[in-house]
Amino acid sequence: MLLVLGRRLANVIPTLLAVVALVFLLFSVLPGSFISGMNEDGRGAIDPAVMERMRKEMGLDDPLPERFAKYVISIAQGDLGRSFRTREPVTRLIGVRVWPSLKLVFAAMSFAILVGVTLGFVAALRPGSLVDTISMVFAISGLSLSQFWFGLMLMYLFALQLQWLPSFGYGDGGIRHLILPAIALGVGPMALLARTTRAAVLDVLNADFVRTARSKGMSERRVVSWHVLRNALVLVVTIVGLQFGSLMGAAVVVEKLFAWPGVGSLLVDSVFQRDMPAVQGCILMIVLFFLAINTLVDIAYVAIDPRIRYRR
Amino acid sequence: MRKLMWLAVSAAAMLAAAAASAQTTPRKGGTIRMTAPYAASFGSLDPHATPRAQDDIVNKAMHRTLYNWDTAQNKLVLELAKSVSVSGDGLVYTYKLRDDAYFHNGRKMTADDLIWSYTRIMDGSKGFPGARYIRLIKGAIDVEKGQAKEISGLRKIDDNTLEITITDRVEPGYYLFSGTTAILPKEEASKPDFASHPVGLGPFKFKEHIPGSRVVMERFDKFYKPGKPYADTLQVLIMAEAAARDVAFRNKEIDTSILGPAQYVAYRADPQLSKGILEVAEMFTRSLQFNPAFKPFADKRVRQAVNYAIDSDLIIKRLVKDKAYRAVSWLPPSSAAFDKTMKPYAHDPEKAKKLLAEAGYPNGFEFELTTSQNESWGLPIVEAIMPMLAKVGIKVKPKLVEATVLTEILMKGEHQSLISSSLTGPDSLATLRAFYSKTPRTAGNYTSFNNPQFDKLLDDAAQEGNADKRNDLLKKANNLLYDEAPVWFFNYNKAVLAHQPWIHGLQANPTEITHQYPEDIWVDDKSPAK
Amino acid sequence: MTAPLLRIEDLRIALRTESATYNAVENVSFEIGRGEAFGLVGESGCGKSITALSVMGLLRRPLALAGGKIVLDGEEIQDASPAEWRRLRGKRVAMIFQEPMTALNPLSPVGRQIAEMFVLHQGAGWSEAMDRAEDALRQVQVPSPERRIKDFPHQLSGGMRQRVMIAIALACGPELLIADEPTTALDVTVQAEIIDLMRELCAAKGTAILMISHDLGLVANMCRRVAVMYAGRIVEQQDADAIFASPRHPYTRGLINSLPRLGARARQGRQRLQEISGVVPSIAGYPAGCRFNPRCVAVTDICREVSPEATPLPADGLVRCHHHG
Amino acid sequence: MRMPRLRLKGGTSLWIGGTLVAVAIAVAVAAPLIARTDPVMDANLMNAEIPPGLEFPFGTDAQGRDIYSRIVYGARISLTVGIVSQILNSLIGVTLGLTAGYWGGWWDDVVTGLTNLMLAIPSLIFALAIMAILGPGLSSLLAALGLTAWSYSCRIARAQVLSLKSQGYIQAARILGYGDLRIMFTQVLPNILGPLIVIATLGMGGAILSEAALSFLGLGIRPPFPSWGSMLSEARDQITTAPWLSVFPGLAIFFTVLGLNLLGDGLRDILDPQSTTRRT
Repeated sequence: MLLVLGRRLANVIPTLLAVVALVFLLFSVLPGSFISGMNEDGRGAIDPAVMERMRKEMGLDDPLPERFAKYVISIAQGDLGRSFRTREPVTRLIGVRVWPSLKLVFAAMSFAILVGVTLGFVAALRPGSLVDTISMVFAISGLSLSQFWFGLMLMYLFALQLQWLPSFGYGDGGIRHLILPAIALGVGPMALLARTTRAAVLDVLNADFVRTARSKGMSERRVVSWHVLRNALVLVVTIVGLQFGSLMGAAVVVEKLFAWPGVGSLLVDSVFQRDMPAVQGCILMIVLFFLAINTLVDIAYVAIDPRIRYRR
Repeated sequence: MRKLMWLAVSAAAMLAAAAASAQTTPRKGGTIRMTAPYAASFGSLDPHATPRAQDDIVNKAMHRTLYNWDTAQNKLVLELAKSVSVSGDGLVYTYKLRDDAYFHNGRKMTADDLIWSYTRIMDGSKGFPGARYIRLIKGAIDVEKGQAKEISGLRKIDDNTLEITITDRVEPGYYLFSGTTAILPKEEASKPDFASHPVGLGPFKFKEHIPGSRVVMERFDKFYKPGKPYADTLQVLIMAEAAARDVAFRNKEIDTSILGPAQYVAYRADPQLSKGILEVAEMFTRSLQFNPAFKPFADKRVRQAVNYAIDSDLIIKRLVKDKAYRAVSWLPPSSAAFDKTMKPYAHDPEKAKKLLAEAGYPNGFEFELTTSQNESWGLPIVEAIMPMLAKVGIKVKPKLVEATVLTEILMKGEHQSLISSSLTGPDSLATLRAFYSKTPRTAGNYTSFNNPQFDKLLDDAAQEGNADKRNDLLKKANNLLYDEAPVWFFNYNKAVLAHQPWIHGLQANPTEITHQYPEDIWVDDKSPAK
Repeated sequence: MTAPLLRIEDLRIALRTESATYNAVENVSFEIGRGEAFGLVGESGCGKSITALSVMGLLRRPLALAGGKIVLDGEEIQDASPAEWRRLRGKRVAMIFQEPMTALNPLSPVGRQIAEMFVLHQGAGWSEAMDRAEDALRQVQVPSPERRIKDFPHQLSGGMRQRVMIAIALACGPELLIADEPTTALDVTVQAEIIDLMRELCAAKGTAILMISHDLGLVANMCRRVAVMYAGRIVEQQDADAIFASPRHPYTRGLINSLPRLGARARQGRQRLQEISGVVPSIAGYPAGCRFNPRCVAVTDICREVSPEATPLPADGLVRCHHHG
Repeated sequence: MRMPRLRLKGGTSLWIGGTLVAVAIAVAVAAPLIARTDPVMDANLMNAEIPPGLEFPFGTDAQGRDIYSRIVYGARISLTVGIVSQILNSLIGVTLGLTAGYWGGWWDDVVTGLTNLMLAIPSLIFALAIMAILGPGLSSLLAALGLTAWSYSCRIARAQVLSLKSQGYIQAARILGYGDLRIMFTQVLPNILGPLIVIATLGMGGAILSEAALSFLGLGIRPPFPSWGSMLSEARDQITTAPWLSVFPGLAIFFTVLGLNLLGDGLRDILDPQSTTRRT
């Protein structure tokens, strides 16, 4: 297990470095700047002299390599710089967003796993049946939906028409506010998981060892619980991991729509206001989350699949 | 006869007001739930650090400035001072400060706090946006440049008396009512985490900020206006997505909501929702700014032709859904320098064609129009004018950019034309400086306007001490702009705030409708919020 | 002769697709006595495996039993309910598959996979079952079984895995063991060991064997009687000795000729082994008449038109050929 | 056991998906013939927001333009976005994957690192950054969606090369005197064409949805040419007052993406039968 972690870390660090470099370069060529953006609604009309000084203060006029070197050095010390906009340390700015983000991502993933895996299983156990067809139509429709559109529909149905749930916001951090955004975010992974699970279970059901299990005189239920479940899980875990890892980044749209105070909405806001330190911090956070989840998935593999320990 | 009518009207108004007040006396307690619609987060709760309208929604509740905009009288009033006297040359102002204003930490406000706050804003190493206002005070620039520690134009006479010396003969209220010039307590504001625990003079004190979600504030009991604020709690909820805000408002989760054109129509048509609509002509002028560096636009006739060719009224009526007032010239009607006798450009494609032909473009020309996605002054408007201009032979190539980039483009001047929204009040003189030839492009003269006659009018106005005479000069300047047509005068914004029936005391603030003085707002017991 | 342990009578297995139904296996009949080893031989794709699966009740869509009888110990089981099948499988009829790697669950220790048998059929608790699994491993001559029961299939060699399969199959002392190409995937040296092991254990327990293989030599070596299948039908059935001595069907002759024989090379010089030309036809493309006719060296007109009936041979044998003489 | 090819589920999805996609393509190709008006210039504010009826089958939008015609022309843009971005992704992915697997060494490390990088940064955020840099517009959109989702085809191409390498094919081809490029294109490429087509088909649906998401975030296509995503995004505020503004582009997106997904599934059954679980 330590070996897995070690190998993972060896992979993570160059990836992180590359992300830092890439994001830094990408956003350094972005047109517009935080300062000119302050005037976007025509209210600010900042004095040119002040703008000049702010540029200097924010180091926007330094040569690119110098800025990059400074940035990397400060990151290495755990300092992500200060937000242009709030003048707060970016670590704190992001810090308060992480928990809501994690909540949303975990809730969405729980929904996706619960519904998706169940649907996939039910469908695979009766391939070709009505249940199968309905589940898969459901799943493929889920993959064909525009996220913000679906979110709006949820809002209209469950908040406005049925009045079951609040339509937006974080509330007191309770579960009621979490449900709709989690579903909107989770529907894509749910659909994917339903399809993957179905395929995985079908795959396993056709495997030789399942035939062996049947030839032992096992009931179908036992065949599934003793032999199919775990094997299918190995395949499902891969997709869960990939989906899970990228969910924090994918939450951008949902967070914006539902005014959810996560990293994604901070990122979009920061991009549009050209708050570069915050943008870089958010992307770093999202990438870190992706890598962390993938490491966890790798560890989970070791726990589930004995072959991994000896392979590679 | 006229007077009589006026009497009748005012009597009716008074009756209505009386009826309204008789119906309800302000209830103490309850929760006000306002929305912040302009971004997905607040920039900073340190009012000095941010010029954004979004942040001022909260800052108006927690902080106070020397002056305020009185919506009822539609003019500047003293807020933190009880009286002011002005020297004969109009440059020295002596303020008698309030002796009943307390910060949320319990300390009483004194003249030192104003001096400290203004000095902080001028700290050159911080680049606070409010510096452009404080720079009016004599000696402020020296502090900004690091040549002095104190602003020489600020003098404390006693704890409750402050003398301010300014550099130009202008009304300092226009400068010192801006939210970025709020008065802060030194002992709190110099803490590094002030922005997370803001302390001010306002009617509500900070309780909680969930970044990206909301700010919650509580009633400040030692607020200087007796009996105010009414509500126990003030929540400002971030809701940038109009469609989501619509649902939340209909679902009674928020008490106020800003409306776009589409929703304005829907709310007006709804028998229930239509009762809770607050409208105001905001001091924003939406216009298409011509860049004379692009050859056709150097010709006044071409610029006029565009104004004639576009059926602005139709766009306002059908596309903007009457959520705007037709622009006549640059200054909005609420401005004292607005000439009420002026008529806007008529929709006259024939005349436009004629002007184009005279200018040497009988077959029209093509130009690039830079625009943002804004629903009221961006892409949809551009899409609407495209076919109209096509009818007189002008081909429009739209170029979509983010709102953030607009200003930068304007400053660089590499565009051919650009559609945007500009704050055009309340200080008419400052507003018209956007067309003053000595104003650099980077400071707001985005049309590179250069007209000696106009410059002269503005110079005279700046020297004129008498308000009425000054307004006359500004009126002339504004009318001159109309004829020169440096822009396509599109509209003045009509800001629309939808509110729930249980919320009362909202103000129709023409500088920004979301900026409410929350001490005047109260909710009755029908509010679903606790 | 006492009643046979297993009697297959006119077995027909259908392959149903959306557009048509084909008979993958038809007119198959044979009997296996108690403790007897019976061989079923043919190239891959001739239907021998699905015949075996039908005896286990393990045919899966699109394959299904379409006719005939399967009689186990005097009892017709072809229409048994799923629950009845479950009581038969593993307990009375067990099966070993070709590929021991994939036939074992990769994520489950082999001990547990054996122990399942005791839990399923003998109501044992897991710890008792694990002890007995260890014994079972010892019986199939796996060294240090106490350690091996915790191993996962991928940690075992191919031969070991097949021993595990045998241990599973014989765990509950079945009356019939179906071995579907049990040694095909193994090294030649291991093959003999496995065959010997099977033979020994079955002899000790009195278990009958249905041995399925493409290798006529192997089958003849192990079984008293042998049936040769081609394209879904039994084309010849004889005693093992007789089939080698006097194969009656051209296909059988072809199979025999394609076998390498000890010393044959010395006698025949560098002559190549004979092969049967062509391939087994697909189910949808069974030719009219004798199904072997396109590949037959002795084909005549009648072969292309009339399907040959079974001609009885001595000792319960039969041949299905127009020219069996 | 050799069996006749079975016609099971895959057939139905292929058929339905194919039909939906074919309709979308036909509409795009024939847009000038079947559109009733010009999608941009035929605006008449007097006709703004007319509900669907005889005169305007899908109603008109806020500008008074015929929504039907805009959807018809929008098919061109949405499909272009889908197709071109996926061609770009496939080209990049295949080139990198083939060369990385073929040459190995440091180049392989670089490509593998890049692939990991692309996987780690969510593609929507990557696309957002590119859109912000290049500014809204069709070509930016193609770049944003075409440069950010190639890791999948890259992996497949690389894996295929490695597997052929281990089987000695490439060695053999080299001995026969084939050049590197020739080997890549004649030996390797045909083997991965199937999975690639499947991925590209499914990716097209993803690209159309991403376009809608980017429009929602304010970084979509250059106006005023209609894309379904921008139409949907613009109409979202009027969902209660003028639902037809969003219903029709919404349906167009849904059915086209559904069609692409179904088609991809069906193609997978034919072209890529081994991988039942492989899915972007």
